[in-house]
Amino acid sequence: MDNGLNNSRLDFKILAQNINDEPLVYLDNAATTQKPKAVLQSIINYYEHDNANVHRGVHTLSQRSTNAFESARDKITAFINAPSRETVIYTRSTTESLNLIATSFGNLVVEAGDEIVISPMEHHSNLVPWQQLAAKKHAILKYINLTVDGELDMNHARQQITDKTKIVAITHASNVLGVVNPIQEITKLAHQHGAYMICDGAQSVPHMKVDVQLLDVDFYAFSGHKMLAPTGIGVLYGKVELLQAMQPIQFGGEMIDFVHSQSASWNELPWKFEAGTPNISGAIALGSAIDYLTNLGMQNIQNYEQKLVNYVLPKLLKIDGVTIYGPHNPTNHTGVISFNLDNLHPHDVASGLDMEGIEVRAGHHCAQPLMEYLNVAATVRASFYFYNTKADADRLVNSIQTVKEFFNNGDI
Amino acid sequence: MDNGLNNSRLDFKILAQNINDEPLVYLDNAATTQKPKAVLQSIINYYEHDNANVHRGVHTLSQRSTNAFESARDKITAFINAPSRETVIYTRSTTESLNLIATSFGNLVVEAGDEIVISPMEHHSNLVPWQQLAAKKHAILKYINLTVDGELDMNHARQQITDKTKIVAITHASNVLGVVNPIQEITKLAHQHGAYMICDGAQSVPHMKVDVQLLDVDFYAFSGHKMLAPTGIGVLYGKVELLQAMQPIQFGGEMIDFVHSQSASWNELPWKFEAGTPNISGAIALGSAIDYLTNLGMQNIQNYEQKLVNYVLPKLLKIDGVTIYGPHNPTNHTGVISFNLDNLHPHDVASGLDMEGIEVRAGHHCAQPLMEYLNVAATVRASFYFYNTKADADRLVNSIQTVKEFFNNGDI
Amino acid sequence: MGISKLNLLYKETVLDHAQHPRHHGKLSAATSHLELRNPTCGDVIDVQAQIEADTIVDLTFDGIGCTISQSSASMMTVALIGQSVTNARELITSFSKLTIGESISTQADESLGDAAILGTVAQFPARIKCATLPWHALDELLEKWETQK
Amino acid sequence: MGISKLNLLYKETVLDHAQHPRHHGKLSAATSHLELRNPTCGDVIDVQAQIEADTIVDLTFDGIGCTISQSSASMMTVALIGQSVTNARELITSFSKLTIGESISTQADESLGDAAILGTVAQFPARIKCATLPWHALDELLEKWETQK
Ligand SMILES: Cc1ncc(COP(=O)(O)O)c(C=O)c1O
Ligand SMILES: Cc1ncc(COP(=O)(O)O)c(C=O)c1O
Repeated sequence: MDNGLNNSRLDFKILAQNINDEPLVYLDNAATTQKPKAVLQSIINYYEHDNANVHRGVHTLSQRSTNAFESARDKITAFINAPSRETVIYTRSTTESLNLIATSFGNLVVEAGDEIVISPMEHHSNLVPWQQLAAKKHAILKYINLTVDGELDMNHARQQITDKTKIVAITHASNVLGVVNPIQEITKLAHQHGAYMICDGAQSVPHMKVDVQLLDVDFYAFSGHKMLAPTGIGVLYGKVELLQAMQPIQFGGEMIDFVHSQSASWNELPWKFEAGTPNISGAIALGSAIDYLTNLGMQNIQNYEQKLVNYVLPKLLKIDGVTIYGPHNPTNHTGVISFNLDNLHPHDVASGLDMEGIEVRAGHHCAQPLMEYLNVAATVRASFYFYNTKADADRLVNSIQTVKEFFNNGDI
Repeated sequence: MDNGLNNSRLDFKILAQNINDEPLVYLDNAATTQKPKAVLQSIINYYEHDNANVHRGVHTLSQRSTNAFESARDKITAFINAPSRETVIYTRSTTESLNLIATSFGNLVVEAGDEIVISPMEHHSNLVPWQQLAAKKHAILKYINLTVDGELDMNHARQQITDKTKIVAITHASNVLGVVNPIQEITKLAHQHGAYMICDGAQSVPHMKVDVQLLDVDFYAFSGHKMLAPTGIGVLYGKVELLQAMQPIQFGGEMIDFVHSQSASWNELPWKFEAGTPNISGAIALGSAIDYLTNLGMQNIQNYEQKLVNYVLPKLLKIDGVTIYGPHNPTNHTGVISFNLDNLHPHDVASGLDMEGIEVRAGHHCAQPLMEYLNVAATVRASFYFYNTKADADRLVNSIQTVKEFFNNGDI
Repeated sequence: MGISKLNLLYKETVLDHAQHPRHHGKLSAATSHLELRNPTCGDVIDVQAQIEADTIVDLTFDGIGCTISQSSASMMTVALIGQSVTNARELITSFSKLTIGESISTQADESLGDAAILGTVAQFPARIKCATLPWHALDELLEKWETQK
Repeated sequence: MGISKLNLLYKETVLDHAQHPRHHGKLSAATSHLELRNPTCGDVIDVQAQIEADTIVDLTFDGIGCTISQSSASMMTVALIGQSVTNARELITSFSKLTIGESISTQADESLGDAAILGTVAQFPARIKCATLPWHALDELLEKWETQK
């Protein structure tokens, strides 16, 4: 495991640098991942050989560019096992995908008095859009409780999801607690009550095999930048009949069928929702990221990360003064581990770790209601990916000890 | 002029290739421009040294990344002479910028019976959002006529813009006709009637010095990909008091001040409108594109393109069977030239030119109402940038002759 | 190579159909019609069909388009008039295959007649949509007809 | 280098203010107060001031934050109690300059007292916001006070 899964670490040039004179250990993968050479090369190749606007010309470059852009869509379709390419819509990010659903679909189906059910572990991007929708429609926003371990309380879910529920929106994997939610089960529950199921896949698609048809979710959202691709490209998957019923919310180039001076009609799916010049190189690079991940194998990635968690979580739990949020059992725990150290503020801890070359995140992780729920102001978060190693885990554990000592065991 | 302005052509590796066995002449710059080595290198540098999510961590990479992302905003601020960085908002594209104004600002100020004034030369992205807004608000969408030359008829503008007008939305430079509109004058007119002025800068910012304070526009929108930067990054400039009054339309990470379980408050400008992980590398690359353009000098670019147009437009006008749309006088004509050849369909012409290695666009250029207005189904469009040369212009002129002959002088 | 490569696409038969389109115009006895646009370029095709006893008795087209789409439409009318709806839809599929360079049965090739010549469009990927637009329009028309009958 | 570099930031005086914050808590005689948040991390600072005859007669702070922001707040109260509003705003500007590595007048440096020590935060760019948060809060408070008086 010295160089990550299949020696993949060597594909990430950024990792071979010193930070504050110490070798970098990058453990902020839940915020964004690093990019392998092959993905960066796909961007350069595109701009050095094929760059042109898509869907817009009969010339050779434009054709090449359109082919590359659309075949990346085919790769995504296969990667999440979507039933057809028209169900895969390019967006900027998970956040934009979820906002598109809340605005367009929410507008279509939610009425006064309806209930929208989420959980306290949602990222702001899968929370504030529903708050806003609820406020606008005079609908009710309800939360499913968590168990003491930080898992979704399925008994409470069965109480909260009722025939009044119109939308259930739950994250597939938490960006704070390291838990994976039983989406298939929740979807069944939602559908039994005639509700639609929306799933935030930002923390799952990069780390496990996701099959949107198996999950049977109505919508699924994720971001390229958390799975080796550049920033600025994301995906919205939706069931075709729902996407067809929805109105676009941005208007302009690409998404048009015909425009008269006082009226217009829309293009077919998926382009109906892709107004303006899209992030062409981002989409192509996402395709190349998917090639890279597929080559490693999503099951292998999941197994490898499980091994890392099995190794590091018990070690962290043993450090006196460390509090771990979320399940303490490493099994089925993703590579996202949130903790606090003594009475230290997470900023102080993260600055200490940064001096040791270890990049972790400190803060509320865009999950303030979860912080309130856990009754903390903020946490430190270390998040692993397949290019991290046992040595990285050791460095983290040892540096936490160093930080602890620096701050006099938290008695600063 | 053999290698473009200041030998810049050599910075664009993509231009040194054959298309259909002929040396490439890229004349589809109005659709998207090529990217110089320095811009591509800025993307790779970022991902090989500094990549991390912005505004989110106390660690070194996150700090570097945030600095790079925000100092690109400072470069944009200076480039368009915006009064402060908080007035410069990152979007995906011109299209997204215009939709953001139409949705958020439009919602705020437009009421039933109000008038929105645009022109027939608007791109769909500065047309359909206003149609939709007008339909939703029961407002009236009015058009300012064009002169026979394809210029905005300022006499008619003075009739159409009245005290009932709430919004005037006009493109700075046409993506079909090669005209530049007198934005300062129209803005004054709009303001005299208490209307807000919105300007589409997609075809101007890349080609001339733009000063948003001098123009006194209320909003200004443009795209990175038409000015050497990658796809997926655009800009919205707005007057600060208007941006402050507007509500965000996407919700999630970054744009949050505080989130409680049932309510939330927003971050300050400019972040209030930047929900979710932004296109970090795109923004940084746009900063690098601005460095490149500034180094060449916007006035030099404009002068150089003017020289190219002075050279090529009269030659095109001399070809028997060529119809040029827009002004025939090369002075003040941008590098965008639209034409048709005999009775040939633009597709047939563009395919012919493509066989000769010349990449032009054929179609409605996302301006169907303008096509209706001109009474054509579509046109061929050649659009120049500072890396094009007189030799490129000659190749275009000669190849049009070749195409004409191939199709038996249009008698196919 | 240059423009001479275009001879592969703009063959004499193709030009002939573009210059002298067969079955062009309105069909007064039409039992159904369908308009389809190419949103990229704004081209429009309007296909009108007279279907009786599961057979395409007559077929015309109308609209604005380039040489390839107009010629393809003309060839389509010639190939498909007199065919059963089922056969016609199979031939449409065969034609689509040809345009992306896939091979089809000799029988289908024969039934397509002149239209089979447009198979060379496979070498001009940017123009495939031009060639297939009228066929897509007719296919949608026939699909609707099938579900409504 | 490792963690020892942190000694530059977490100096004894800084830690002392964090451990024993001066003027911490509510101010019953407050004439105005202002709450400011760091949206990145959720830290909150609540600054309360008693202003009389253009002078900051008393000043306290409250809230949740890291060592640096808490210590900085404590130092700020010590430095600014007794200052005129105008002077206080100037000192706030001086403090901001210090945190980005710019030099300030000796006089300002002296008036800032312990707070001037936090100038080393300039070497820890990610923590500048922590150091300046309380000062920004007070500045906003004073600005509001000025426009309302
Ligand atoms: C005048 C004009 N406005 C708007 C746009 C839309 O730009 P984008 O596709 O980058 O959103 C374009 C380019 O296509 C344009 O030329
Ligand atoms: C669970 C979860 N949902 C949504 C998001 C938002 O993703 P993005 O910022 O790419 O829109 C994130 C990442 O920040 C996340 O972890």
